[in-house]
This record gives sequence, C-alpha cells and structure tokens, in this order.
Amino acid sequence: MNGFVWGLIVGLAAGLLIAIAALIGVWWERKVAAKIQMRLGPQEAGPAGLLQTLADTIKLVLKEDITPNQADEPIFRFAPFLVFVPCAAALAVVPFATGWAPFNIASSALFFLAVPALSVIGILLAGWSSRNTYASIGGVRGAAQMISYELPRTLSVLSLCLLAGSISTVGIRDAWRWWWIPLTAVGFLVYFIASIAELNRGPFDLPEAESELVAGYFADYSGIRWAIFMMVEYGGMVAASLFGAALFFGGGLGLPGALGAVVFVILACTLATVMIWVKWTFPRMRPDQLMGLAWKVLTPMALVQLLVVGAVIAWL
Amino acid sequence: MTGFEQLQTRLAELSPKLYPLFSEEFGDAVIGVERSQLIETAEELRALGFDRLGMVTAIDRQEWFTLVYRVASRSLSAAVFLKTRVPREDAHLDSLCGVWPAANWQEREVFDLFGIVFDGHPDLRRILLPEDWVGYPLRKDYEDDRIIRRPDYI
Amino acid sequence: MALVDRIGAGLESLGGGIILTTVDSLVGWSRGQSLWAFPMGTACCAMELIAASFNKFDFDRLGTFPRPDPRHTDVMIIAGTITEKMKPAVSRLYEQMPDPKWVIAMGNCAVSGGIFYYDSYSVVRGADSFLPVDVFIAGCPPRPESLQDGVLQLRELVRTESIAPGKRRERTLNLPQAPVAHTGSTIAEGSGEVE
Amino acid sequence: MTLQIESRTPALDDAGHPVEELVLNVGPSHPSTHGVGRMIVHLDGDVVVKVTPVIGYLHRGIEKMAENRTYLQIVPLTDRLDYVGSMYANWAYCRAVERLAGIRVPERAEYLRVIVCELQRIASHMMSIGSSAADTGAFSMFIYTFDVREGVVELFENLCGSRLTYNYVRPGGVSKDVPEGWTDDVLAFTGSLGPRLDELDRLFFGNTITRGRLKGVGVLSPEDAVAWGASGPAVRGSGVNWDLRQHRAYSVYPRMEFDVVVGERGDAYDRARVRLLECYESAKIIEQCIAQMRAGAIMTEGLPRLLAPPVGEAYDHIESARGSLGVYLVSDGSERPYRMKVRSPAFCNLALLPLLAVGHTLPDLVVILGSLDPVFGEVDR
Repeated sequence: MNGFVWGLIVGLAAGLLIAIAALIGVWWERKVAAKIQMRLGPQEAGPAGLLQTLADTIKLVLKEDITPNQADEPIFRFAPFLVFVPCAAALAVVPFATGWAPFNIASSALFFLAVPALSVIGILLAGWSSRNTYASIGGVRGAAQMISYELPRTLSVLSLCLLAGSISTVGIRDAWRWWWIPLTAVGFLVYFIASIAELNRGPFDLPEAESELVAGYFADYSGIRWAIFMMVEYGGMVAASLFGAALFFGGGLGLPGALGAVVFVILACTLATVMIWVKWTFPRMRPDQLMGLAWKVLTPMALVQLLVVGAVIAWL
Repeated sequence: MTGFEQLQTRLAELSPKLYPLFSEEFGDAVIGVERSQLIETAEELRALGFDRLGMVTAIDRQEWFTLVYRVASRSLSAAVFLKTRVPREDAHLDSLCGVWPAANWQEREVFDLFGIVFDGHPDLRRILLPEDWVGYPLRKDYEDDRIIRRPDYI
Repeated sequence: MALVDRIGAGLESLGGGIILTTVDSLVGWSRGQSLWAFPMGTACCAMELIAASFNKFDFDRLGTFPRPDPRHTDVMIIAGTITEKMKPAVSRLYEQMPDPKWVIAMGNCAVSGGIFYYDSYSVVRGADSFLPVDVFIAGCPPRPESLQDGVLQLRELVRTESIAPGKRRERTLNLPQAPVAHTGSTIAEGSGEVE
Repeated sequence: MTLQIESRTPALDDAGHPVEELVLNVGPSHPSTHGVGRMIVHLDGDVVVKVTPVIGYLHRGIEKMAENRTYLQIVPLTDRLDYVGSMYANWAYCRAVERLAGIRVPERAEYLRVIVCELQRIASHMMSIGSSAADTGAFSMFIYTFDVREGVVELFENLCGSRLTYNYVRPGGVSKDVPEGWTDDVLAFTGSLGPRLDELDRLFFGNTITRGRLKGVGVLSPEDAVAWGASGPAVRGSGVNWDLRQHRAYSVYPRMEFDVVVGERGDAYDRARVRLLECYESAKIIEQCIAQMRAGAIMTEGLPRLLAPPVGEAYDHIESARGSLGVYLVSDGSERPYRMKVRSPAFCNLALLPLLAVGHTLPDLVVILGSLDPVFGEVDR
C-alpha cells in the first residue's frame, strides 16, 4: 500500500514535471530557434515572452476537441494517453540525487530504456485510428524508427552497466568516475543520437515531417490531445537529458549538496539545448537513410564501444 | 544577312520539302501547313534538329482557329513558328505529343481554354479549369455571367 | 458542446458578473496572445506572409506562427487570389479548423478580387462571399507590417469576445456579391496602409 | 468541382498479384507544394508508382483579361504572373510590345532592366533554394536565404516603391530613374553577396544529410530535358548549355562577361546548386552594368499614351529565373491586344514531375517538386 501511495505521488510529480518542462521547454525552444534564425522569438506575453506557452496552453485546452467522423473514436481519444504514460513512467527511475531515485529498483536502467519505448504503441494507434493517410504513414514510420533506435540506445547504456557492474541507474551513478567520460564518449554520442531519434525530433522527425506529412501521426488531433503529444516530446527530451547527464556525466556526483544539484540541472539543460540546436540546424533524413544510420552506423559503434569497455575492464 | 535569310538558305539546303512552305510574317520565320500535314512537317522539322517545342497556343480568328507552335533548334540556333488552321465547327487536329513530348501539357491547355481537340493525345483532360467547367473561356464568343465587364476608362 | 462553451453557459446562467468577466479576460488574453495562423497562401500575398513570419518582421514576437495543419491553428490567413477551383478546398480547410476560429483576408484579391475583379471568369470576388472574415487587409500585396497590424487588430477583437454563448459576436457572410470599390493596382500596390 | 480522387486499375507486382496502392492526395494546400499545386500520388509502400499533378488552382484568366485592357494596363497584370520574379514577366511582356510596335528602348533603360532582372534572379533563386531546404526540413536555411532576398526587396522598394509587384519595366523603357545613391546600395549588396553565398553553400550544400537527400534524386537526362521543353536551371542542371542570355544575347547581355552554369548529373542537387552558382554570375553582371551605364533617357520620347501597334504578331522571350519566359502578342491594330499568350517556364518544367518522381520515395517527391521550382502564379496564369 505504501508503494502504491508513493507511486501515485511520483506519478503526479512526473506529470507536473513534464508539464513544467513543456511550458519552459517550448518557450526555450522558440527563443533558441529565434536566436539561430536571427529573430527575437516570443516577446509580448509576459517578460521576454515567458508566459507565451501558458497562453498557448490555455488556448489549446479550450479549443474544440475534434474527432473526425471516420476515425476509430475510442482508440483515437485514448491514444495520446498511451503515449504520455510511458514517458512519465520513465522519470520514476532517473537518479535525481546521489543514491536516490523515486523508484530505486534493481534493473532500473533496463526499465528506463524499455518503458518509454512502449509509447510506440500509442503513436501507431494514433496514426492508425485517425484513418488519415498522412497519419497512417506517420504512425508506421514512427514505429519503425523507434524500434530500430532501441537497439543502439540500449547497447550504448550497456557499456555503462558493464563499467559500474550494475544495471540500476542509481548504482551506475554512484559508481561513476570522471575517466568514464573519455572512455564512453562514443557510447554517449550513440545514446544522444538515438535519443533524439526516439523522441522523433529533428533531424529524425520523420513521423511528423512537416513538409511531407504535414503533421504526421497527430495530423488530426486538435486542442488538448494535440497538446499532450507536444508535452510528451518535451517530457521525453527532459528524461533523456536528465538520464544522459546523470549516467554519462555523473550529474555533479561528489560535489557538495546543492552545488551538485545545480551542476546536474545545468548539464541536463545543456543537453536539451543541444537537441534544440541540432533540430534547427539539420535537414531531415529520409526513412531509408534513417534506418541505415541505426543499423549500419550506430549499432556497430555501440558494439565497438562495448568491446572497448570490456577490454578495459579485463585489463584493469 | 538577317537571321531569317540565314535560316531560309539553310533550309533550302537541308530540306527542299519544307522550303516552299516557308515564309516571313512580321519578322518571324513561319512554316504554314494544312492540318493534315502537320505531323509530317513536325517530324521533318524534328529530323532537322528542331528539338525544342517552346510554345503551343491558338488564336481565335472567328471562323477558324490558328494553331501556333514555336519550335527551336540549338544546333541551327534558329526558331520557327509552325502554323496551321482548323475550322471553328470542326476544331480538331493531330496531337504532336509523339514528336515532342513537351506538347503534352501545352495541348491540354489549348484544349482546356479553346476547346480544340487533339487526336491521339494520351491524356486529353482539362488542365487549368475544373473538370466540370462549361465552355472554353479564351474563345471570343465565351459568355459567362461570372464575368463583370470592365468599364471603359480610356 | 465543447468544454469552454459549457463553462461559458454555466457562468452565464449564474448571471455573469465578475467571475464571467474574469474568466473572459483570461481566455481572451490567452487566445489573443497565441493566434496560430493557418497560412492559406494562394498567390502573391503568400510571399509577404512568409516575410512577415521570417526574421525581419518576426511573427513569433506576437505569439503567432504559421502551422501547416488546420487542426492546430486558430486563424486562417487567406493570402492571395481564390479561384473557383480553389474555393472548395479553402472552405474545407476552414471546416477542418477547430473552434474558435477566425479568418483574415489579406490583400485586395481576398478582400474583393482586387485587380482580378473585372473580366476574370474564374476568380472569386472576395473571401467574405463564402467565409466569415474578421479582418480585411488592403494592399496588393500588403506589407508584412500591415499583416502584423491586422493580427493585432484581430487580437483586440478576440480579447473582447466572451465565452458566454449569449454574448457572442455575430459574424456574417457577405453572400450577395455587392460591388466593392476597386482601387486600381497602380494606386494600391506598395502603399500598403491598412484602413 | 469536387476533391474526389480518380480510381485506377491496380498495378501488378512481379508475380502478377495486384499491388495494394496507397493513394495520397497532396495539396492543394500543403506546405511543400509551394503554393496551390496538387498531386495525386500512388504509393506502393513508400515508393511512388504514379504522380498526377493537378494544377489550375490559381488560374485567374490573365490572358483573357488582357484582351480587354490597353497595352499599358496589362503591365500590372504581368506582375502577378510570377510573383517571385515579377520583373521578368514585366520585361518579357514589354519586349513583345516593343517588337510589335517597333519601339526602340534607350540604352540606359536596357541597363536598368538588366540590373533589376539580375537582382530579381538572385531574389528568386534564394527563394527557391530556401524552399528546397525547407522541404528537406532545414527550416533555418530558408530564413537565411530569405534574408538575402530581403536585401533585394529593399533595393526594389527604394527603386519603385513596392516590395513585390513592381510594375517597373514599361513599354518603351522603365518607369523611374534610379534614386540618388541607389547604385551604391546595389554595389554594396553585390559586394557582400559573395561571402554570404559561400556561407550558404557550406551550410546547405556541404551538409552530409543534404547531399544524401538531394544527390541522385530526380535525375533528368539531357535528352528528356530538351524533349520535354524544360528550361532554366531545370535544363542546365542536366548539363545542357541553354541560356537565352547567351544564345539569344538580347538587350545588353552581349556586352557582359559571365559564365553559364551547368550541372553534371541532372539531379535535384545539381538543379539547386546551379541556382546558387548563378547568383554569383548575376552579381558579376550587375557590377558590369553599373560600371558601363551612362546617364541618359530612361523612356522612349514621344510614345503615345495609348499604344496602338500595327496589325501583327510578335513573340519575345527572356531568360527568367525559371527558364525561358515568352510572351506572344497578337494585335489587330486597336489599342488592346487581340490575344496574349504567356509561355510559362514553370508550367513546362512542372510537366516533368510525373517523369522524375516515379520510383522515388515520398520524401524525394517533395524534393523533386521543389527542385523544379514551380511558382503557381505562373503555372496557372
């Protein structure tokens, strides 16, 4: 029972965190994109446009919630939550502080890698139930992409597990040493690229490719349900950044109390900003190139990383 | 020697068949043919190196339509207008898609706006106007209550 | 009935008053601040619509940015000439937008047919003949500043709208095509002021 | 008029079984159709089996309208044809009128026409490259190229007071002489253009993803390009040296030194890059024009306000940013043309789309359409 209450609290906190992350993340993305594009970005709502996303959110919540006539109504209405829940669940095992995660389970690294991948079901269902050609193509693309990038992402984290001798996120973070950074640099790169691809963000935003599929799998969603899809994107970005900062960079491990937390947050924010930067710089890939990248480049890279780490451990 | 005379002398050498059809109208080289001989002439021109069909259009001359094809040649660095007439009541002629593929869309446009039928065209449908449009707007006698005539300011 | 309509009707049945006006102002603020545009760019004006959202003029400052999917947008900016062939597509895209939705007619063509008013057999003379237009922007094409001013004017309209069903602003179609005063292109072009 | 999609007998696979095709309607309002184009795409999996372009969503009947306007009143109509490059349609039309009426244009006006048209070429190509980039998802690149275009638009605004529809080239000359200091502004612009274009070149064409997306996509053979009447960068990208500025050498182009840029493979990459490299050549031409231009009249003296050319027919064409843009005028001796026909390069280039797209995937289709650079004002007229 205790665990259930705690789970409820963590769930609510995760939802809140994702909402806040989306509120700030969208604003930050618009500002960074504006900077890249020699613009100013949101300015009018609140100081420096900080309240812009709040206005957008209120507006979206109050918009008409359209279910197209030919759509499969129950699935169509439920699919956004199927995407949201795995994303929120992933936050439960992020090692926020030394030796502490909201849920410190033994195989939490595996949990973190496996559970967000479940949102592929939501994406597929959203695309399919819309009965819209664009949405269907987007959904199928999303499924193929997310399943393919699962492998390099898992392999890259596996080398950390090997180094730490643990498959718990807390265990990895506590065992972290600074010389892991140069040793797992390739692994981090693979993890980072695969995470962007998992989140369907540019340059891998094929499922929602604006210039081809208009909006992809959420083409027929409006109002609050569409806002949930947007929130998931930013929530996933936050989870991937926090996880990367904690595991690959130690997340301010060993620094005293508050300073460690600040360093952790700064590291995570930097990673998120780099994701935004990448999105607004690169063109989009083609589906076949995307698959080629996953299977021909990233997976071998992650395997080599694993071998190198194994050799180092054997040598030590 | 003007460009026209140059072209004339070269055509006299290269194609005695086309030479008699050749004339000058308003400074341009023109080959005027009967509509039955259009494809034949077009193939002859194509063989001479006129490989680019630039423009296909029609002019509504009340009793008949004048079809104007502008073909150009890079090797001869010359251009001629191929002209033919079709009577208004019997507005059809052979399609030149087989000679120059470029004629495809341009003939569709002429069909769409003038109602001239191109026999043997692979895909003769309206191109600019909706499929269910009535009438051929570029004909001089086209009537449409959507049109508001411009008052004469001049 | 959408959620907001239920709230509005409920508050109105309570007699309106301070709660309704407060909710109204909050909703009006948020809607006015985030007028996402559906760029119905058909002709020349589309270029100025692009220019307005790009770096020199930057629509994003006003919280407006173009999204290509009608389901995610609030205001349809009709930028350019609408022809008889295009008209069904425009009205269908308008239908696909979720409520509440607004329409801006940008440029003389969308206002009245503009330079194509006379002699054309295929141009629809004004978007208000089949869509309820909220803001008209004259010009052939209007400058990006004019468009942004049009969006600001729409924001004022949106702000003063109430969510209570009884206090809705009526929007009408200009169905019979009344002749609209036509400015010659040489006068209109480049002047770009919004009346 | 409905938005229904035609039915079609299904294609067969190698074993003779019918392939279940996915029919996708793209447009008429779609972010990548550059306006109001529409394509009906038949997909087998992700591969395009057949494309049917549907055009005419912007058909305003300008050719019919011209029959009820005087020769001078048609100039503003031609602005609205190719709204990305209004100067070209102005000029092509004016050349046809001048040919019909036998008007000689003062030399300074010819120089001014060449300057504005080359500036327009830079602006139009920037728009084209930018929208191609946006089609591949590099949206920031669109903004960078558009920024270059804004520079040209500002120059035009100083010259003729309008940002988009200029109405500048008139039968007999140009409407206004340059304002004070304008040529210096132009020189400053062309001077700064080189480094900016270099940067765009590195950013976009040097990018691995861009190369992967554009190279080998939509290959157009030189034979097909000529036979299908393609022109402009679409034909030059395939390695065909066909540029009216050199081959017809109209106006003052014979006095200019510039190279015709040609591609090698004829794919989307070459077509886009030909456009970028042409901008360098345009800058060269502009600088030469300004150096050679002398003071003088900008409009033919003694032109009647109401032109009534003698009975005749005239065709003239110029090299616009999209290819050879021609205007065919028929006069019956009155003050209004009997018939005006615009030979639109974008229309002819777009006819290539069904040929190029088959066998490619859906994302490539968008790239191919962008590389043909259709402007629907000109396609549909």
